[in-house]
Amino acid sequence: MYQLIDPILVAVLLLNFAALGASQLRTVIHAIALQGVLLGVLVVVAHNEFTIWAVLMACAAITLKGIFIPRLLFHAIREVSIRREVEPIIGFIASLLLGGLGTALAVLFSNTLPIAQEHVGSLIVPAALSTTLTGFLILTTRVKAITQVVGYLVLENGIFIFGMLLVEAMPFLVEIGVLLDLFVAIFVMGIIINRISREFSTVSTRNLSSLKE
Amino acid sequence: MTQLLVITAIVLHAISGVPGLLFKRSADAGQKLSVALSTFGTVVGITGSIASLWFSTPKTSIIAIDGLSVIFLLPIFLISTLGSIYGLSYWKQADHPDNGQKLRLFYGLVTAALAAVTIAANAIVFLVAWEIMALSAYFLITTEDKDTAVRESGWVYLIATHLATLCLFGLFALLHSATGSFQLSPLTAGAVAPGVFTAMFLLALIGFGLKAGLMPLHMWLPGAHAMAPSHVSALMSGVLIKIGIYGFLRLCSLLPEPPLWWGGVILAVGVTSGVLGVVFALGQHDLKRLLAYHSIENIGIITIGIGLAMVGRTLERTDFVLLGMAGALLHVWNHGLFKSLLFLSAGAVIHATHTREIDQLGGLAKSMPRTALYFAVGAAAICGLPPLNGFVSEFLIYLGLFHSLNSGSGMTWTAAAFAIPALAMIGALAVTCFVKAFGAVFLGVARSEHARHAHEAKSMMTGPMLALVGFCLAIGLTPLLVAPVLEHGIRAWEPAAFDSGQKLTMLAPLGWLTIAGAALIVLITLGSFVLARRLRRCGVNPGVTWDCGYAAPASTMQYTSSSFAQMIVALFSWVLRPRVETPAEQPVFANAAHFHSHVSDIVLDGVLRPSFRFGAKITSSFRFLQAGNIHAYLFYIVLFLICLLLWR
Amino acid sequence: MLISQIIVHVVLLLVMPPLLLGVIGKTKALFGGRVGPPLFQAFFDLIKLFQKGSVISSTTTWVFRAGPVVGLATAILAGLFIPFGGHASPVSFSGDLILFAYLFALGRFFTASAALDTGSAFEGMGAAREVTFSCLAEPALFFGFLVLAKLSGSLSLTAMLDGPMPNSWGAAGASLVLVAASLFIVLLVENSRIPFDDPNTHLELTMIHEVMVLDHSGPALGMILYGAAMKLFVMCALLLRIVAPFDSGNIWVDWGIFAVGMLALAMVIGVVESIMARFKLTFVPTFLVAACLLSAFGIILLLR
Amino acid sequence: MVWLLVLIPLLLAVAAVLIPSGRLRPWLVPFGGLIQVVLVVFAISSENVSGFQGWLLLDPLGKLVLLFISVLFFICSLYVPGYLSLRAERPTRLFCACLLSMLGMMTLMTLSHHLGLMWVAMEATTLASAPLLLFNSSTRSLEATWKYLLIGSVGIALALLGSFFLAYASLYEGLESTLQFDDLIKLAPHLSKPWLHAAFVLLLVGYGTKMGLAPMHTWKPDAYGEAPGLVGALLAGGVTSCAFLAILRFYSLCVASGEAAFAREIFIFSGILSMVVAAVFMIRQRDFKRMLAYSSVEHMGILVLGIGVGGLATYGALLHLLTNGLTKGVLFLSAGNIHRAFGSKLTDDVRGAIRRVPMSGALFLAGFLAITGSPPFGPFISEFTILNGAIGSGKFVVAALFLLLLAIVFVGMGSTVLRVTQGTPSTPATATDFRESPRFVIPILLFLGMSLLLGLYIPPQLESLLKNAALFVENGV
Repeated sequence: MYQLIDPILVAVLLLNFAALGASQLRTVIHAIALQGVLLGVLVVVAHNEFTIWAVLMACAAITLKGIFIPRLLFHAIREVSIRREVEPIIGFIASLLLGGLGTALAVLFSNTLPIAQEHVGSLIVPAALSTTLTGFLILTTRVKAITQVVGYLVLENGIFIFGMLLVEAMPFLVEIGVLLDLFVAIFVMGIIINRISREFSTVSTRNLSSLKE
Repeated sequence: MTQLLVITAIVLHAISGVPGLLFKRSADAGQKLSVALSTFGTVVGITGSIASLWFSTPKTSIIAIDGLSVIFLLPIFLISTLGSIYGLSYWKQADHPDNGQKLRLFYGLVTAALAAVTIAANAIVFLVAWEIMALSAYFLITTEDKDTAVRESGWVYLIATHLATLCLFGLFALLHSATGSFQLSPLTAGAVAPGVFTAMFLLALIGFGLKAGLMPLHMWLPGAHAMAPSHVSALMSGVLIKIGIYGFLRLCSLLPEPPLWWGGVILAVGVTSGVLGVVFALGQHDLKRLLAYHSIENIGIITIGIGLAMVGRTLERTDFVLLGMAGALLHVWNHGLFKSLLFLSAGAVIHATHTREIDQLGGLAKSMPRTALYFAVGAAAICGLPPLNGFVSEFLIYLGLFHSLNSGSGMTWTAAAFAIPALAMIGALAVTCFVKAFGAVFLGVARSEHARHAHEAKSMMTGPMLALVGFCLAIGLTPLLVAPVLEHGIRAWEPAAFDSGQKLTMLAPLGWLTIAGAALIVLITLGSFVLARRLRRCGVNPGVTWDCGYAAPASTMQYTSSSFAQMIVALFSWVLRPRVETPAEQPVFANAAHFHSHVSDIVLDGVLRPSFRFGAKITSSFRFLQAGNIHAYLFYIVLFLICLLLWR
Repeated sequence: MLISQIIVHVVLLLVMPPLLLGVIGKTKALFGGRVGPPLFQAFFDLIKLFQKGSVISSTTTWVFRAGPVVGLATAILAGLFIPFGGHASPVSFSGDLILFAYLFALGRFFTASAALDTGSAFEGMGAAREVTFSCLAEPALFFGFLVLAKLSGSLSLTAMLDGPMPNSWGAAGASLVLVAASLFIVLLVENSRIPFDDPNTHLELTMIHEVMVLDHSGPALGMILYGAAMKLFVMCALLLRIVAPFDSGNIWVDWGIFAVGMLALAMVIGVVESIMARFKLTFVPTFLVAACLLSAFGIILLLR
Repeated sequence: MVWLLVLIPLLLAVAAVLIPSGRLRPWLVPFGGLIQVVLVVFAISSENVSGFQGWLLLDPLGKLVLLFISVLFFICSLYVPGYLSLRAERPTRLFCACLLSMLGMMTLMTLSHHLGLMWVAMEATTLASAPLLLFNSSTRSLEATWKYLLIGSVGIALALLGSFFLAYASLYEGLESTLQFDDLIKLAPHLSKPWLHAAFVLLLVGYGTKMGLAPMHTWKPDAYGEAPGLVGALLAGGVTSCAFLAILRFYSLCVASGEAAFAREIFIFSGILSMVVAAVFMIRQRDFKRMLAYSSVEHMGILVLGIGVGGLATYGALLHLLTNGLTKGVLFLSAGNIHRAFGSKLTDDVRGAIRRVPMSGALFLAGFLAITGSPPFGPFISEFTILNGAIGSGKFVVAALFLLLLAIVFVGMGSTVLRVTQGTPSTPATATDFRESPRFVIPILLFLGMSLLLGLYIPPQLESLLKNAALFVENGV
């Protein structure tokens, strides 16, 4: 089952590009939801055996990343009638190129890090790093608050992937705690987006720059 | 026991302003109580300080009183109390309900802290006392903080004093690294690299020099002295800036084997301060600013003495050390006495006329005869004229410098060769400046309504001045009496100074000064007697001043202080950079014309303000980094992360 | 030191100064082809002034009267520190040269203040000039003292000027020439002689010293004149000892040499006054700076 | 028993939500604060406080920070009832509950010896403080909260990645992969260096974001500027201390693994950088609350600089943690009072605060003097100790830079503070009828008093606490 990890990770990477290149908000959220589901699967695969905790964890991850958060985001879009376009600061092509560059860098950097015997050749580290970078790219180049939440989510996904290396190290309690925190964070962000849209009647962060020097 | 007395005095001074807070803002009772506390504290403190000269007490790790401390303790207590008595009438609580309480609170604190600095035996106590002193002084300067100019001056002071404190941080940290403790105890040569000693010396020179107001670190001094209430100016100029000298002396005494160039640097700084201080004073037409620049000058003179003593330490010439230090220490006292006297009398003038502009005054000797007399004594003393105290200390420094002529070392006597004429020039310039100040303020005819309606100061104000006059005369006429105390101070600074068996009284003919002074007084009395007799015998006709036949001399025809100083200002225009408004070419029938020259401070207004403005402009240009754009913020994080990941 | 010597010193100090003024006047008259006033004219003036009534401006205070008194008193006291000829001065101690210089400063302080006390523009102008020029004259004087102290290795005027002077000419003649020149300039400036000042002009605007005393009259003016003459005398005595350090060995011959020398110096001043025109006022500082440089150069020569 | 320390504040938070009385609710906060202080004092004096198989452990460093946080919280909490009575129009339920849960989470932070748990606690602190920032419910506070939340979350995400890296560093060497701090310390000499370096950098950036080190400080001026003064004091004193505590733990890990030099270099670099950035933005700062935020950035820089210098300076930095936090309490609370009185926090509008609100104005001024290192206040001793450490260890350039930056900061901060406090009181259009009653002043006085006390005298118990903590940081045990 261990050999399933790499195909899943390739899919995750492709979804990164999808999230970067899509112009429709809806598409982006779908991509992220799919990525979340894949990560849930990854948990089981990485554990290499069907323990009850592993399944529980996978379920939690899938529910949260694949279902709950995307629903929340969709809800937000509907609720505050966000326009459907992504509104990038730099163009989609440029985003994609930067994403490619980031992935390359991630691979290069992960090559400089020594890898344990059992993980040599595995895509986990490069995938984790490049997903993290993709998250940062989305965070820094997308105007809408909601896309920034998406970026944060991608960032977290990258870290989640890295966590797969440490399945033994990470007690489930902590993992659950991490997921819970993520959830609450997104939830609070959602609330704030909601209020922002009420106050500013837009959720573009362009309006959120009155606090400055 | 003596330590206990001094500490009691410090505590009494520290709390002297507190009772005032409990009384009503319009009541004078608190003020009287505070003066009583302060007076009592001073009596106790002076007793304790003098006693500690004869009954030596063991040093503790916190406080230590030695001869050097006593030299500085005495004027601190004395002048503070005289000032607070003066304040009874000058800054009456009832007249200043808004800030009288604050003033007295910090006045007591600053006195206590000053005294505490001089007896601190370790760096931490020193720093704490130092900063309480510095901050209290800030609040004293900004007593009238509603006034923008006052706030401005206070701010400049605060920056300067904080820079000084930071220098002291560095200094004491170096001391700590050299000795492993914070005790202010002498270092041994070779304990650390020579570079560390040099760094300590330079930090001390800058840190303490900032407080003392050495040119070019004097930028805070004129404004602060001008803006503070006069008795505060007296305290600041009289003793507060001397604490910088104290600190510098104390530190120098700890550093072993000073290289010759240290002394040279100190001498050069002293000469610069002395000459430029008085030159700048000449350009002023604010009475208190003028006096403030004279403080810079006198600090310069003191520093010349210290420089000589340092050279003496290097060359192991006890005569330089004795004469230089004696001159410097005595000048610390003397300047404290006559400068407070001058500030107090200037305060009386301001109190009576409500202006500090010299060119608005004039003729006050008629309406304020006592104040005028006291000012004249102070002026003569500050110019170093015999038979007053200023002469004695300058005499000692001159003598020391002349001694360095036969030192054999070419370097040092070159130092003397430029310091002696410089000192002479300082003296002559001071005479010029004080003739100008005394003449323009007290002599001639009133130049404005302010001056015309002046009245003599109350006895609470003239009393302290009279006391100071007495001290000036006493030291000037009987310098032998103070020599033992000075020797104690020198012994604390450099114990080796007496190794060769030389004594101050052997090197300096102080007794002759008494005789000469007495002779001078006799001659003057005799002359006055003769003149008075002749005048009575031959008759005196009152008349108007003869103005080449001009029919109606007016007060505006008098020479103003600007005009008086014009030639000197022109001579020194290369450093003063005066802004002169000369009258334009006039037609045959001349219109009203106007001559005015203004000398701004070259360091503050010429260098510091522009560079601060420039710095602020540079920093403002970085504001775009924080423009409210969250994307940029996140980008900084990534960037920083990548930088650190690539660190090694 | 003999009491008799002190008495001679004091008598000379008190009596001789007005005579110098007479000699100067006579010399100038000779040059001008006139007979000129008698040699003792200054004495007559003084006596007359001390008997005249005075007009004192109502704007003045005690300072106005203190000026002449202090001016005279300081000059007399200063005269006691300076050795006349080869004789020790009555009062002499280490560092008396400092007191000597500062006594004149004290006098200046009060005469200038007295001038300001009248409230007259002219007198203010004079006072300003007087004190301003002294700012440059003082360093020059002290530069001179430095050279003398270095050469003699001592710090009292008597010891500096008395014994070693002849030897010093051999050792450092060049320096002494420079110092003498410098002191001569200082002397002319401080005593308001041509070419720096003209006591006899009728134009107040151009004067220095004389304009300060415009308002003084009667005994007060007499004191001022006397004091000024004494100052001239004392400074001449200083200069004389430097340029003519002759000792005959006999005390009384030395007094004679001194008196003759002083008269000769007065004649020199008279000659200078006769053959030179008055400089523009603005040149005075330049000359004083030059005087400083001359004696400073004297020191540099010693540095070798 | 150790879990009580965390649980009681949380239970009280729940109580705050449930309690119906709006009058009683604010008093729950000081009540909770008091209980916490008592418990903490008790816990500190006990020998061995641990629980959950070493997941929770009160080590010397934790003792110090925990004591500090509980005292800070208690004094701040005294301000709460008065403050909330002023803001009667705002709902207090969430405010009180969040305050108390923040206390619980901060306590958890100091106790946790498990990297994951620590991370959870840190993030929870962020989340609990977000509603506090939003208390004013203006568009500006909304914006501030958004930035605080997003930047904080991103930063903390990096910290999580760093924690994973650290765990991997042990896994790679064939050791048991663990996130438990004590195990990591034991394994430290064997950890993989490249992973350790990368982990350290990520953790520094991550927790540094919460701490507010430049250039991750960008949320600070916005958040502190818009938050109530009380919340500002808690954030600047409490949350930052927690983040610093985390960084210290990773530092001692570096020390244990023999990589101290690397960590110190980075500490010194980022410390100086923070001070520079703070100095640059403090000059001509027109908003006095934002100015305080930059001052906080500066002092965070000083803290890491002190650790970077090491030796004596480590002690200094730990002391500075206390002194800075207490003095920040003075500044934020008094700034809050001034803000309330004038209805503005811009120097253009606010003048003469000493005459308008005498105590708050004077305390603000005193706080400024204290925070800039004027003797005899506490920050003087701590900054001076750091300087001593720098000079004692021969880092003269660092010492010189440190002094220079302190000077610049003083000038920048002073001109703003003096403009606010001195002169004739202005009456901007926004001025309120705020009256300065004892309940708004006593907490500030307490803060100032403690700051002053630490400058003059450090109690021997605290001294030994500090010494042990410094030893712990330097040695990891």
